[in-house]
Order: sequence, then structure tokens, then C-alpha cells
Amino acid sequence: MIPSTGTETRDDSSGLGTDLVLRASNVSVEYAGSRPTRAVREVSLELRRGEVLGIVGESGCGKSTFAYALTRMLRPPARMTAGVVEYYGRDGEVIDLAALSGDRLREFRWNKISMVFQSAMNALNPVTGIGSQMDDIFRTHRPGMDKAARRARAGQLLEMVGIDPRRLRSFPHELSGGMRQRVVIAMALALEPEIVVMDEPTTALDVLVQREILDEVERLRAELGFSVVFITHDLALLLEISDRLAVMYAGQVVEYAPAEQVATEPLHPYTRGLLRSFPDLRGQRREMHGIPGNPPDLREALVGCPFAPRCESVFEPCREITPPLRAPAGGWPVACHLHDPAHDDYSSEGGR
Amino acid sequence: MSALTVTDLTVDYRQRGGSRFRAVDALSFALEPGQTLALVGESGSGKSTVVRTLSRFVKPSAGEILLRGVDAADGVERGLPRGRRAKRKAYHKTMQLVFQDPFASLNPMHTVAHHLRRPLLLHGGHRRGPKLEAAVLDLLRSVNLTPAEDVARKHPHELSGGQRQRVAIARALATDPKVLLADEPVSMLDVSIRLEILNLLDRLKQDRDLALLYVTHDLATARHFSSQIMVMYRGEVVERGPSDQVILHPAHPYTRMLAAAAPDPTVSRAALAEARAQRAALRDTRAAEHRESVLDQGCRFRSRCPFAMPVCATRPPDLPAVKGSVPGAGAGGAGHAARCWLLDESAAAAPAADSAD
Amino acid sequence: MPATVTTQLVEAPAEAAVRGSGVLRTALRSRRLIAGLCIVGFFVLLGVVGPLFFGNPNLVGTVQHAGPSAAHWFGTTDIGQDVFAQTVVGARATLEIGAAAGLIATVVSVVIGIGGGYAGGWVDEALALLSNVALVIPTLPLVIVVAAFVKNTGLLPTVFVIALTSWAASARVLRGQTLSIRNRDYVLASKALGEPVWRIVLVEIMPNELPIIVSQYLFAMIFAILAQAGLAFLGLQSPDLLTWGNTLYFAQNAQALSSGDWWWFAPPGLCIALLGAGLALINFGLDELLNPRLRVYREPRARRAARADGTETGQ
Amino acid sequence: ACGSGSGSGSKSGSGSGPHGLITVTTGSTSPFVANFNPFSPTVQPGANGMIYEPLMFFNTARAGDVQPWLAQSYSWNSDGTAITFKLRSGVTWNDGKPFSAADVAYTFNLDVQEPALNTKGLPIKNAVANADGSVTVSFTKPAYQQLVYIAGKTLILPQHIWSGVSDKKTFADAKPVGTGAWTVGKVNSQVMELTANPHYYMPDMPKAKTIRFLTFTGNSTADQAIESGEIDWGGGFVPDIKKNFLSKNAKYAVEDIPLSVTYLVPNYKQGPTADKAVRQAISQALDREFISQSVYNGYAPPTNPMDLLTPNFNSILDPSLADQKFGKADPAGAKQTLQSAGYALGSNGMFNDKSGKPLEITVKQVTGWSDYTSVLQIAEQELAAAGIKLNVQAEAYASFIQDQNNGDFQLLIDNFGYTSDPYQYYNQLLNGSVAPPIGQVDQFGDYGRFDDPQVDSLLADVSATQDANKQKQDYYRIEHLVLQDVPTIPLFAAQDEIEFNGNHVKDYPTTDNPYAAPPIWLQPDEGWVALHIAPAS
Amino acid sequence: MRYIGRKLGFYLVAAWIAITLNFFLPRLIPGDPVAVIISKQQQTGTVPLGEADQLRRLLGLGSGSLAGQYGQYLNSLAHLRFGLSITVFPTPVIDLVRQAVFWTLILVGIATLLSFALGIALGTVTGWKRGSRLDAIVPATTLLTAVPYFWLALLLVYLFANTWQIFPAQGGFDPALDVGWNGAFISSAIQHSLLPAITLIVASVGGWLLGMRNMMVATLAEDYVVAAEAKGLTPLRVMAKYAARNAVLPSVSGFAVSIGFVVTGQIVMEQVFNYPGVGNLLFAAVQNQDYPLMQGIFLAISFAVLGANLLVDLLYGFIDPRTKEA
Ligand SMILES: Nc1ncnc2c1ncn2[C@@H]1O[C@H](COP(=O)(O)OP(=O)(O)OP(=O)(O)O)[C@@H](O)[C@H]1O
Ligand SMILES: Nc1ncnc2c1ncn2[C@@H]1O[C@H](COP(=O)(O)OP(=O)(O)OP(=O)(O)O)[C@@H](O)[C@H]1O
Ligand SMILES: [Mg+2]
Ligand SMILES: [Mg+2]
Repeated sequence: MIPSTGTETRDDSSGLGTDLVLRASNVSVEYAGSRPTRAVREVSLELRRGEVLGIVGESGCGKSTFAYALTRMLRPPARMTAGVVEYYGRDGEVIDLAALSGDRLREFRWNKISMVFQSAMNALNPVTGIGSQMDDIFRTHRPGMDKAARRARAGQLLEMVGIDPRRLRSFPHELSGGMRQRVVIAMALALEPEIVVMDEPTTALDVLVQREILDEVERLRAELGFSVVFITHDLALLLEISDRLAVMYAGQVVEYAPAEQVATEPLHPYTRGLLRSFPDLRGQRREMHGIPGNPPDLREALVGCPFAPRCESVFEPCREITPPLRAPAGGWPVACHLHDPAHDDYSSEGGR
Repeated sequence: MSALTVTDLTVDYRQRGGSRFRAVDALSFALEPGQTLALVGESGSGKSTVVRTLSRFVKPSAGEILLRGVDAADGVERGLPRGRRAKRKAYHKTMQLVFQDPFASLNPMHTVAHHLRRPLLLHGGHRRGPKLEAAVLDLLRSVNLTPAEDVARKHPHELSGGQRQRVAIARALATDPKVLLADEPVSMLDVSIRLEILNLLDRLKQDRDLALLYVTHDLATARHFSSQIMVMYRGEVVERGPSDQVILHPAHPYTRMLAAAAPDPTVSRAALAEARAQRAALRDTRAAEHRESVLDQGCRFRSRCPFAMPVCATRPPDLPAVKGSVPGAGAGGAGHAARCWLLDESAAAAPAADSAD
Repeated sequence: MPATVTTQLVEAPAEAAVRGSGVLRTALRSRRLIAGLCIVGFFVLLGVVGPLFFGNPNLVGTVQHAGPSAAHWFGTTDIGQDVFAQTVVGARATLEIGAAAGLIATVVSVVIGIGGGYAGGWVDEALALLSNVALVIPTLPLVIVVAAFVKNTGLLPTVFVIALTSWAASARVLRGQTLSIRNRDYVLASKALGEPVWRIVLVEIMPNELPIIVSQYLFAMIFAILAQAGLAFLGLQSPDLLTWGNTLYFAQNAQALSSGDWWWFAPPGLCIALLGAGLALINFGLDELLNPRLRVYREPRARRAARADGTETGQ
Repeated sequence: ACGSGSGSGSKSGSGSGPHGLITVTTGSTSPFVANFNPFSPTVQPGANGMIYEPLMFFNTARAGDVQPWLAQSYSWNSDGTAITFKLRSGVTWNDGKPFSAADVAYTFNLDVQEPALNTKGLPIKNAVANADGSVTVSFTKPAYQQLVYIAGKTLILPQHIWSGVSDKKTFADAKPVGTGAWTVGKVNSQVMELTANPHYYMPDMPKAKTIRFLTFTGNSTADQAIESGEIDWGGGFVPDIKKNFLSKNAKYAVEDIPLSVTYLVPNYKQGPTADKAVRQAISQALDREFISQSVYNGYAPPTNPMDLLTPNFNSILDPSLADQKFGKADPAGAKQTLQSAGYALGSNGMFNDKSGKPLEITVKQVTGWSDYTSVLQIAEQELAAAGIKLNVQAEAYASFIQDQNNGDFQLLIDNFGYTSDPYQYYNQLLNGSVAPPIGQVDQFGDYGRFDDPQVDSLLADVSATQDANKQKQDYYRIEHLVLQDVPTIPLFAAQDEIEFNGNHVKDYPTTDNPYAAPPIWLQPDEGWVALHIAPAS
Repeated sequence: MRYIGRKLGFYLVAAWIAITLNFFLPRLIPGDPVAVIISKQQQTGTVPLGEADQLRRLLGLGSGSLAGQYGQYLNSLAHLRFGLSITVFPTPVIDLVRQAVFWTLILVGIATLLSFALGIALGTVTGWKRGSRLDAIVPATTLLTAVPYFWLALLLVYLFANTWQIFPAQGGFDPALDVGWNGAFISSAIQHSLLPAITLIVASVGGWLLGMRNMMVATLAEDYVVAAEAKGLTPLRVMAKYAARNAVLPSVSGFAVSIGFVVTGQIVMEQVFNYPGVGNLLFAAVQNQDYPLMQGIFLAISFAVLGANLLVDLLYGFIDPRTKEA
């Protein structure tokens, strides 16, 4: 059932397979239209308990779409055309998310997986107080709680993210961007879910606020032990906070590795390009270039490696054969012909 | 002669209820041709207000703006009514700006060519015709938008963010300005496109001898693409100096915080964890939210400052007064200055551990 | 008419006013747009060429109160006029009133709404006040005053009076839009280029509000036609004006419906309704075209069936 | 389908006939309010003739038919400067107080004391109650011709109530104390009910116990009620009346006694109609019979070229003119009239005036008077056949009246009449010595500013005498002059059809027995009819 | 508070302009009430010479210049005196208006509210279930909205009142009954109001529905709605509290605007149904050049509209907390 890339990934997961909490296999998502956008293409990833899984990639490469697929939040025109997303409970139960519907789906949501949306600022209803919005969560999922208990819990949550509980009565527009972001994070943690998907939770904030929020997330994760899927295009940031890292390009995962290793020896030329795109705050001043060219149009059918047109080490097979996500010996999965033993002769000169 | 000299620029916003809010307080600086000055600071510190005031969208309440030696106010307000628009035009021919959001700065109803034709017609002395079209294409090529013919025909929604920002830059260049104000020109862009745009600006600056004001809150790019950095906090400049000096040897506690907060992939995990623990400890010592503290006579940063001390309740000395070495921050370069009591030898020598309140 | 008020308050995102080669294709796929265009096109044709075929549609005859027949397709009136002729010829004046009054109302609302919104300051305050007051003035006496000034309740005064009383709500909507657009970066950029004000308003701001303006125009047209019919019904329209509203008025006065002359009563009302529906359909179609959010995505049937409990969020 | 059973009577559960409820409508569009102040210029249904009463009844439907009401008789002094009324005895006000000559004198003296109340502009000097119970009213000048207003339209008020009213103009007379056959029942915006006065002085009157007035927003709504049988006595234009009303129930009846004449009023002083030939040609070109049949179901018969309201004024009709009638449309004759007057037919078949411009005449009408619209649409075609171009212009009522009063028109369509007095009729229609010049306001009647010294002096003659024979001779001469001058273009007797629901009422005035004018909106005839009309059992 | 103060100031100016217009508008209509009265009297008999001048005195018309009259008018307004009607002469305008407003409020007010509520509810549901079969309601209701109102009314009267006799054809209540708060009268009033109310609702619900539906669709794409769904909230709560609550905002201000149309726009309706409301009274007043009555009604309408707008403006601060700031 599970396609080869998925299997390989799991084999590679150094004995932590039993600790799985979420597994996406071969997920593809399409936006309907006269020319459908294939925004996510056969992506397979797994998330372990307590882990921070970073997803990085250029704007528009399908990160958010994939996050929505993970949480079953896709709505028309988006449609999951293939793949399975499975949740592995603590008690060993396995739930296929696609099979959930109605009340069971609602129950599952937020209890098991919660999400911090990209542009979390807009994830709050502007016309109701934040207290009432937090209240809604408890009312729906914890019908046994009485009013006082709900209030107390909401206050507690706010305090946890460093906001005065008296702010419960405030409206979203009365809070600063950073505060709103923290409210949204507090909400995501309200039910102590096992998985929190964070879609660029700090992109719009300035560095100080961003740092505060990251610290907060880190602290809470240590306390509560949930797993995080952290999405951003800021690779520098991700290297700092994530345990493992998936690099996406044009709807596909092109590299999937432990964070520290990516920082030191990235395999995929795209990852390398990304890493080079960050000016170093304290390092030597040097001539720097981003990755030249533009990402491909996801409405087109892609032949060969999607990164080939922009790749500095492009060689023959890249233009015809789509490289599969496959781990070279002793390495981690990467979708690049350079690291395919079949093309060894080229990889030595193309790599660094 | 400086391309732009700003002296004691002060901007007040009128707020609901009639009170005034001082967004920029007695700001002075100069832009030199062929140089980039970076203006950094957290959100809401007044960076955009500076740009808006220089672009004449906002009226300053005090201060002088000299554009190539000519008083901006003189050029317009005191001029004859008949020449008003002409003077305004002259001002804008010399000074152009690039906005933060490339998705908002181009009119969705018009083609790229339209956006570039207008400034050429208004300022370039062009007439409609093939020459104009050629000039448009030249502009597109100068910002690496090729094939120019194709791009010119497109509507903004057909372009990527980076491409749009290039169009916006091309539009600003069309008037052949001497001063370019770039208000967070890359913050909405993808990391790799960011670099492309910044490199482009850098090259144009050199080619055209532009004086560039680069507004950002990204310290790393500020350091790499500018010669000078000015750090703003709550409407006033708290530190300025050559960019390497300011970033590598920040003098003001605020700048230090900023620098420490920037993600740095080269730092090891252990170091990160330790820094995090430090911050957590620090944070616990302050109340949850101090951001809304009142402005009074004292240092504006003191409620967040880890080194706040009693003297901070009085206003720190003005910038030019502090020159030379910066205690505790290593070497100081020429023109590096910060506005903090810590740097004043006459003030209390030991940094206070507790915050002022 | 609440219809005009609320639908215009729906803000069509201006950026969505996407143009290009794909638009025509999308347009042709919108069934509503096509249906609306066909209906309105039919009536416009009727209005243009119809009157050429009939001399004087008010010609009285000796065949009175007659039902539909080969000689009189829609029957005859109480004094033997041919209802079909009146309906066909009436299309012209009806459409003229609708188009002209809608146009004037739209122009006024554009000038006042966009002008005020852009100018800001006291000009804006004054114009906003003006539109609020205009919303308050009772229409009927205004009709009579205007009609009395021009001494005739013919086409022009009707057009003016309807236009005068129907611009205010649209102006309010446009003002709101303009307030939000005038501080967008691209407008500021134009200002920074030293563009003259008129150009900023006409070239940079107005095109972005075009979808709203078009929709307002279409609704203003419906409103004008209905308003004219209402005025006619109250006996406030010149009888020598031949519109569907007037035909309806005469039918009602002769108690056409209760005395069984349904063929006299039905056509004008149905024509108005049909034309109105046609205009409304065009509006929907345009809305969907310009505002992708309103577009309905239909899955191919087979796929839908296959994914009965598919991945879209449970609603 | 709408049978006799369905009506307000059955709904109220009390039954209309036996219990004496008559439902009526005056066609008034204003809401009812409990205010019966008789000085109100806007006639309140009921106040005039049903609650307050005049001294004598002048039958509008039959000139010369004068009946005693509160007064039994009257007599003039020799020069017409004083009139003495002999009053009825045994009359009480509906609050139980006796009615006396003092009340009558008080009423007439009010006009002297408070000139604002003298709305009829009567030249009253004073009024005294005589010792014998009669009342003498004296005038500052001969007042023969004001008799209708003095005896027939002045409502007698109770002194004991009204002397205590400080501002009589604005007094809200909610519980009127009158001598009339009716007292006020309930009043609300839709309904006004008058109840029979049990102590009324005329024996066996009134016949019904309650009269219920309903108000409607217009013809259509009123007609709907009339056609469904809800209204027992109503007056409104019902289109296609034979089919819409008469055919619906065997006992539905329509009474149509001509009370006024519908004219095209030409401008006598300016414009194309100042030329007699044009007026004549228009008159010749019209087919009044066709109009009457098409628009009014034949209920508005063509009238006579003398402008005379017949049969009401048959008593003064010159017998030699008795068979003067309008014929069929005569376009050829009309053309000839114009051609012999110097007008030339243009190439398009239409006449040009003497200066060579097309002969175009604009006729004004009131917007929303749809029967006139139909009439004019037909006229337009009939005139076109005679080479005359007619433009129809509709104006709001108020504008129309203004133009009419100012003489600002070429032609207008209007009706005139509703009087029991032929002198009032001809005087207001034709007296050029009273009509002001064009541009000044004329609120009298001769809107076209017809002006013939001969007619004026004949009218003066009539007013100066009480001798009926002498008056007749004058009237005859006037009729001949009218025939010759064509001061107006009479069309047809105005359609004054009144609908009765015979299932509920009987003894209403008919063409055969016009004891009063049947229209319910015509006061005080309405009050006279209300006394006589009886619920059908 | 400043916000409220500013708003109040704005409405005061608007009210003053409206009052002034109310004064001049009727006077701009050519002709004068006396001429109308005389002409009406001529419809029932000859009128003696000189009556016109007498009437003018009786009615207290035409004293002083227009400016003087305007001063008098403002003065009497300040003392809450609205004058006497000319149509039904010495009746105070206020009595007539009060009577009519009652009926209008009952019928038009309730029907408008119902139509609004129904339109919003249907709009919410069709927007929520966009693309489903329910969406077919939308074009259907627009067709109804484009039908001339009175045409529909007459058709319904013909069918429901004349042919099938389900509802009474006209009037506000059964004339046999006494007006008062008793069961028989109230049920009769309700019976009489059903047909006009249904007509009104049928003809106007489409506008609200469409506006609400489109706003709903736009709102559904907002992040906070998606977020609410992600939270696993019940669909009802997401629909009501997150989507509809925000989508309804423009309709609410539209509703305030439509209050004016409620009164003047229903003249036709009241004509068709012979309903004793404000529209009818206004029509009668206009036709009779009854200045005082017209002014009284205009005043009532103006204040109703301004009041409704003010109310919505002030309420808006609560419905939409963001307005207080901006
Ligand atoms: N509603 C939509 N309709 C059609 N295409 C869409 C839609 N939303 C997104 N896409 C396309 O899907 C692709 C992936 O979008 P997605 O939002 O997942 O990217 P992302 O990686 O999250 O980007 P960013 O970093 O900018 O958030 C893009 O190419 C985008 O153009
Ligand atoms: N039109 C305005 N009226 C009142 N206050 C304003 C206005 N514009 C900005 N401000 C305030 O002035 C201060 C400075 O704003 P400014 O936009 O210049 O900050 P910034 O440094 O550019 O922030 P960012 O990084 O978020 O763009 C802020 O506190 C802001 O709230
Ligand atoms: Mg995204
Ligand atoms: Mg800014």
C-alpha cells in the first residue's frame, strides 16, 4: 500500500517507528481550475512524539497546502487527490483521517491536532472577544466544564503565553500583533493536543517578538510534550528549533533530514541554495546570491527534476528523470540524482 | 553635498480624543550619494513614518528637510501657488520610494508598461511613441526583468512577488531620482528573492550614485547592504554608526537585544538552549507586558532594559554627545554613537540588575 | 429597495478584477451571465427595432376587450388598443428610463462617493452629509416638485427625479471603498510620482471600483424601471409616455385583472420582471467572474460520488 | 360570483337590511377623524346635511325643486335685501335642547362678527329672530342669486354650544350637536359610523339605523368593494361598469343623472383656439357617441351644443333648440370649416395655421385621471383625421389648477356643474365681466376667459329679477349666443354614475324619481337621500 | 464619547437640513392649497366669488414672507406644534400622523423586519451551503425582487382575496369592529395584514438574501472561519458565531438605510391594499397640497430614518467593536 519512498523513510527512522504520531503517505493535493494546480505532489512524512518537524521551502511551494491536508482542512477548490494521513494514538489505535467525518471528525480536531494558521492575526474573529473564542473550544470539546472552570482555564492559558488574563475580555484589534499571535498559540494548546501544526507563526513579526514566541513554544513543548510541525521559509530559524527538517520544492519533499546535519552538510542543491541565501549576522561580509530563477508553475506537468532549471549542478538525467526521494547509504532521504549511486560519476563533481 | 539632510525631524500624529502621538522625535541624519543608510527598529518604532514624511505624505510638525540643499518646505509651501505642483513634481523627481508590499504597490488594473510609462511621461520628458516604449523596456532590463517585451504586457497578478518588487523599483528609478527610500522592500518576499532584490538595489545604487535609505528590521541584511545603520526605538534614534560596528559591537541594550534575537544558524544547539534559559530568567523578572508603558522624561527603553538604573528616569544624553568608546561593548568606530546612560562615564558606573519599576 | 442597498455593500475585491484572455472563456462558461445577456439583449433589440414595426400603438379600435388572437397577439385594451404593440413599443421608453436614470444615478454616486472619499476633510464630510440627507428626503414630493418645474411628467423629468433619489446609497458604498483604496500603496506611489489628482482618481482608483460601479449601475437600472412603474401606478406619469409601467397603470385603472383582461395586465409586469431578472443575472455572472471567491466549484459527478466522505471539511 | 350575501353586513353578524345598516363610501381618500366642524372648507362627509342642516333643500338634480328643511318657507322683501324664514317647530338639538330662531340668527350673525367664517362671502348685514319664531336676514345689497348659499348651504349651529367656543375655525367638533337625523357613532381612520337620531323631527325618518362610511385609497380599491357588494351606496367611476358591476347581481343598480358637463375648455384670448373656426372644427371632428361608449359604457351621453346641463335645466331650454344635438364625427366638415377660415392643409395631411406653421393644439389634463386620458387619446385620433394635431399634456393636479386659473393653456379638459341654479351655472361659465385677464388668478369658472358683453348684460338682467318668465327669455338668448360663439367644446354629460346595492337598500333617487341628486359625495343632497333611503329587508 | 458626540453633531446637522428641506419642498410645488380646495368644491357645486380669500384667512395661510414663515415653522417645531391639516381641516397634523404611523409600524415595520430576518437567515444558509441545491433559491428570489411590487400585490389580491377568498382584499381591519386592544380586533387586523405582509416579504426578501449570501461566501473564506472549523466547533456555531456574525454587518447598516424606503416606498403597497398607513396619508397630503400634513409626515420619516441610522451607528460600536477605533 505504502509507496516506496514512504517505506524507505520509515526504515530509516532509527528505531523510533513505534513512537509515530502522524504519518502522511503519498499525499497529493490539487486546486481545481481550468488548469488545476498540483500544489502538493506525493509527499510522505512522519511525525514522532515530542518532535519538532520543520518544513521549509520557498513561498508557494505547497507548505500551507500540505499543512491543511495534514489537518484535513482542505476546502474547495483544494482537493486531496491521493494519499493517506494516519494518526497513531497512544493506545495503539490508528485512525485514517480521511475516514473521519461528522462528529467524529469534530471531536478529533483540536483534541488531537491543532493548528496555528499562517497569518494567525486573521485567525481570530474580529467581532467577538478572545475570551469567548477560547470559551467556544471548551464548550464544544469539554461539555462537562462549567463556566467558571472554562474561564479559569482560559486565563491560565493566556498566562502561559505571557498575557495578562484580564485580556480575556479584549477584542482582537485591541491586542498587538505579537499578542494576537500568542493568543492563537494559547488556543492551539487549549486541549493539550498531541500535534500542533504551526504555519509560519512568526513571519509577520519583528525579531524580538518572534524570539519571544519561539521561546514560548519551546518551553511549552518541553512542558507539555506535544509534537510540532513547524512551517516557514526562514531556514535559519528552522535549523535552530526543529529536530528534523523537510525541504519542499514545487510541491515535493526534496530533502528530509535531521536539522543539525542539514545545517552542516546539506545534500540537495536547493537546500544549499537556501542556506546561502541568508546573510550571516556576524560572519564575514561576502558576495551573496539567492537562487536564481523562479520556481516552476505548479499548473504545468513537471518533467525531470523540478529544480533542474535553477540548479547549479544540473546534469543530463535531471531534465528527463524525476529523482525519487531516496536515502543514499548512511545518509538521509534526498531527491537528487547527485546522490543517486546510479549517477555517481557526476555527483562527485557536482557536489561540493 | 549630501543628497538629503534631515535635521530635528519631528512628526506627531493626531489621535482620537485630540491628543497627539509623537511618532518621530527630533531625528537628524544625512544620506550620501552612493551610500546606503539602514534604518532598523522594531515594529511601530516610526521607521515608516520617517519615510512617509520624507515622501511628503505626512506633514512634519518640526524639523528641516534639505533635498540636495533645497528646503523641501520652501520648495512647496512657501512657493507661489501657481508653481506648487511643479515644485512638488521637482521634489518627487529627485526622491522616489519603494514600498514594503509588492502586492499592494502596483495597481491591479494596469499593465507593467503603464506603471513605467507614467513616471517617464511625467518626469523623463518623454512623449508617447516608440521611444517611450523603448525606455520602458530599458527600465525593465535594468532590473533584470527579461524578456522585457513579455513582462511589459503583463498585469501585476501575473507576476511573482519578486518580479513585482522589481517593477516597483523600476518605477522608482524611472524618474532618475537621486534619493531612493526603500521601506522594508523585501520583508514580504521569500528568502532567496530577498537577496536578489537587495543585490539589485545595491548595484543600482552604485551605478546611479543613488543615496539609499534602507528601512528594515532585519539586522543581517542591514549589516550586509549598508554602510551605516541607525537604530530607532519609539520614535528616536538610540544608536547609529558604521554597520559592522553597530551589529558586531552594539552599544545600546536595545540593539544588543535585537542582535541577540536574530536567528543564527551557526550557533550550536547548546548555546541556543543556554541563551533561551537566560532570556527566560530575564523575562520572569519583568511583568508580563510593559510595552504599553507611558512616555515620560526618562529613557524610553528602561521598562524593558535589563540594565535599567535610577538615572534612566532622566533623559539620556543626545546622540552626538556620545562618541568614542563604548564601555562593555568593545571597540567603537568613528561616528558610532548610542543614546544610553550606560555609555556616559559620569552616570552610575555599575549596570543595575533590576529594572526601574 | 433593500435589494440595491445590500448587494452593493458586498465588496468585490478590486484586485480580483482580473483581465486577460481567460476571462472571456470563463465568462462564456457562466450560465447566469449568458442567460442574463440573452434576456437583456432581447429586450434591447425589442426596444431598438420594435417601434419601427408599429405606428401609433395607442391607436384605438372598435375591437375592445378582446383576448389574444392572430390579429392581436396580446389582445386589446378597453378602447381597442393593441396590447402587443404597446408592449413592444413600451420597451424602448422603459429601457431608456432605466438606462439613463441608472447612468445618471451612477455618475452622481461616483462623483460624490469617490470624489468625497478621495478628497477627505470637510469636502468629504459635506458630501457624506449630503448623501445621508438624500437618503432621508421622501421621494414622492420630490417627484412632484421636479415634475412641476418642468411642467411635464415626460421622459426627462422622470429620469432625473429617479436618478436624483437613488444615488445616495451607492455613493456611500463607493465612498467606503475609496477610503480604503486611497491609502493603498499604489495610489501613494502615483502621488509620489506627482500625478495630478484627476488622474489618480480616474485612472488609479476608479478602475478598481469598476466591478462595484457596474453592479450598481445594473441595480440602479432595475430600480429605475421599478420606480417608474411605481410612479405610473400612482398616476404621476404622463400618459403619453409609453412604458410598461404606464401600460400597467392603464390596465389597473380599467381593472383589467378582475374583469378578466389578464392579457392586458400580465405582459408589462412580466416583461419588467424578466428584464430585471436578466439584469440581475448579468450582475451575478459578473460577480462570479470578478470575484473568484463567489465562484462555485463543482466536482465532476463521478468523482463526487466516489468520494462521498471525501476530504473537504465536514459541513 | 360575488353574491349579495357577501358584504359588510354579514361579516358584522348583525345583518344589513333588517338592522338598518347601510354601508357607503364617498370616494374620499383622507382618513376619517372625529371632527365635524362645519366651517372646515374640506367637506367632512356627514357634517353637511346629516348632522348639521340648512334651512331649505335645493334639489341639485332638478332645478326649481326646493323643499323645506329646518325652515318651512321663505320670503324676500321687495328689493331682495332681506329674507325672512319661517321655521319648523318641534325641532330639538340632539343634546335635547330646543332649536329656535335665536340659533338661526346666531348662525348668520357669526358671518358678520367673524368675517373669516363667512366663507361664502354673503353680504349679510344682520339677522334677527322675530317674535313669531321666524328669522329675518338682511343684506347690504340685493341677494336673490345667493339664495342657494343662504338657505341651502348655510348650516345652522346651536348657539348654546358655539357661543362658548373661542376659536371657531379650529374647534375640533368631535361630538357635534346638530339638528340632523344622525349622531356620531364610532370614528377611526378607516370607518365612520353615523347612528340615527331617535328624536328626529321628520316623521318616520331616517329609515336606516346606521350609516357606515368607508374610506378608500382610490378608485380601484373602492371599486373592488363596490363590485363585491360590500358597499350599498357608492359613487365611483367603475370601468366597464356593465360587466364589472351590473352583471354581477340582478339587484345591483346604477343611477346616472347628469349633474355636470365635461368640456374641452378652449382659451378664448390667445393661441389657436382664440379662433372660433378652430373651436368649431374641433367640435365637429369629435365623435362623442363613440367616446361615451368606449370609455364610459354609454353612461356619459353626448350633451348639447348650448352647453346646457340637461335634463336638470330643461325648464330654461329654448324649445326651438330642443333638438340641437351633436352628430357623428365629421372630419370633412371640420376641414371645410378650417379651410374656409383660411387654414391650409399641409402635404402631410395636417393643417397649417395662417402663418404657415403646423396647427398644433396642446390639451392639458390632470395626471392620473385615466378616463380623460382615454378620451383624449380618442380625440387625438379623431382630430388627426380632420388634420388637426392634438398634443396631450398631463400635469399634477395642483399644477393643472394653477394653469387653469391663470388661463395658461390652449385647451383643457374639465367638467362643470353640480348646481341647482341655472344662473349660477351660466354666470360662472360665461361671465366675462367677472373673469380676470389672463395671467391673473381666476377661481370662478370662466377659465377660457370667454368674453361677450351681450352675454354679460343678459346675465346681469337675470340676476336683477325674480320674474321667472323674464329670466327665461334671457336664458334663451344666451343659449343662442353660445351656439354661435362656441365658448366651450362640450363633450358629454359628466359621468356621475352612482352604484346602489339593491339587496341592501331601496328608495334611492332614480332618473324617474330624482327627489335629490344621488351622489353620496354631493352635499347636502346626500343628507336628503340619507333621510329617504331605506334598508331593503 | 467623542465618537458619540461627533455622530450626534453630524445627525443634528442632517436633521436641520432635512427639516429645512421639508419646509421648502412642499412650497416649491406650484399651486396652492386654496385653489385645490376650491377646485374640489367645484366638483360638488358652484363656488361663490370671494370664497378663495375667505379660505385663505380661515386656514391662516400666506402670512408674511417665506423667510418669516420658515422662522415661524422652526419656532412651532421647537414647541412641538405641528399645525393643523388642511385636508381634514382643523385636525391637528400630529393626530393624523400618529394614527397612520401606528398602522405603518404594525404592518410595514413588522413585515420589513421579517423580510430582513428571513433574508438574513436564508442568505446565511445558502451562503453556507453554496453550490448545493439550495442555491437555486437565489435566482428565484431575485426574479421576485424584480417584479413590480404592485403588480405582484394585485395578482395576489386577485388570487387570494377575490378568487379564493382566503384573505380579506383590503383595509387594515374589519370595519364592523371597534378599534381597541381586544381579541376580535387584533385577529382581524392580523388577518388583514397577512396578504400585504406576504407580498412585501416576497418582494423584498431577495435583496437581503442575496447581499447576505454573498457576504457569507466572502466571509467563509476568512481565516477565522477556517480556524473555527479546525477547532472542531459545531457547524452551527461556526456558521452563526463566526461566519454570519461578521457577514451580517453590511446588511445591518443597509437595513437602517432602508427604513426610509420602508415608509415612502410602501405608498404603492398601501394604495393597493387600502391600508391606513403613512404612505397613504402622504399621498393624500401631496395631492391636496396639504403643507402642514406633508411637513409633519416628512418630519416623521426623516426622524425615523435619521434615528434608525443613529441607532445603528451607535449600536455598530457593539456589533463591530472595531468601529470605535477607526
Ligand atoms: N485557492 C487557491 N486556488 C488556486 N491555487 C492556489 C490556491 N491557494 C494556493 N494555491 C497555489 O498552490 C500553491 C501552494 O500554495 P501554498 O499556500 O500551499 O504555498 P506555501 O508554501 O504555503 O507558500 P507561502 O510560503 O507563501 O505561504 C501555490 O502555487 C499557489 O499558487
Ligand atoms: N496615521 C497614523 N495615525 C496615528 N498614529 C500612527 C499613524 N501611522 C502610524 N502611527 C503610529 O506611529 C507609530 C510609528 O509607526 P510606523 O508605521 O512609522 O512604524 P514602523 O516602524 O514603520 O513599523 P513597522 O515595522 O510595523 O512597519 C506607531 O506606533 C503607529 O501606531
Ligand atoms: Mg503558506
Ligand atoms: Mg513600516
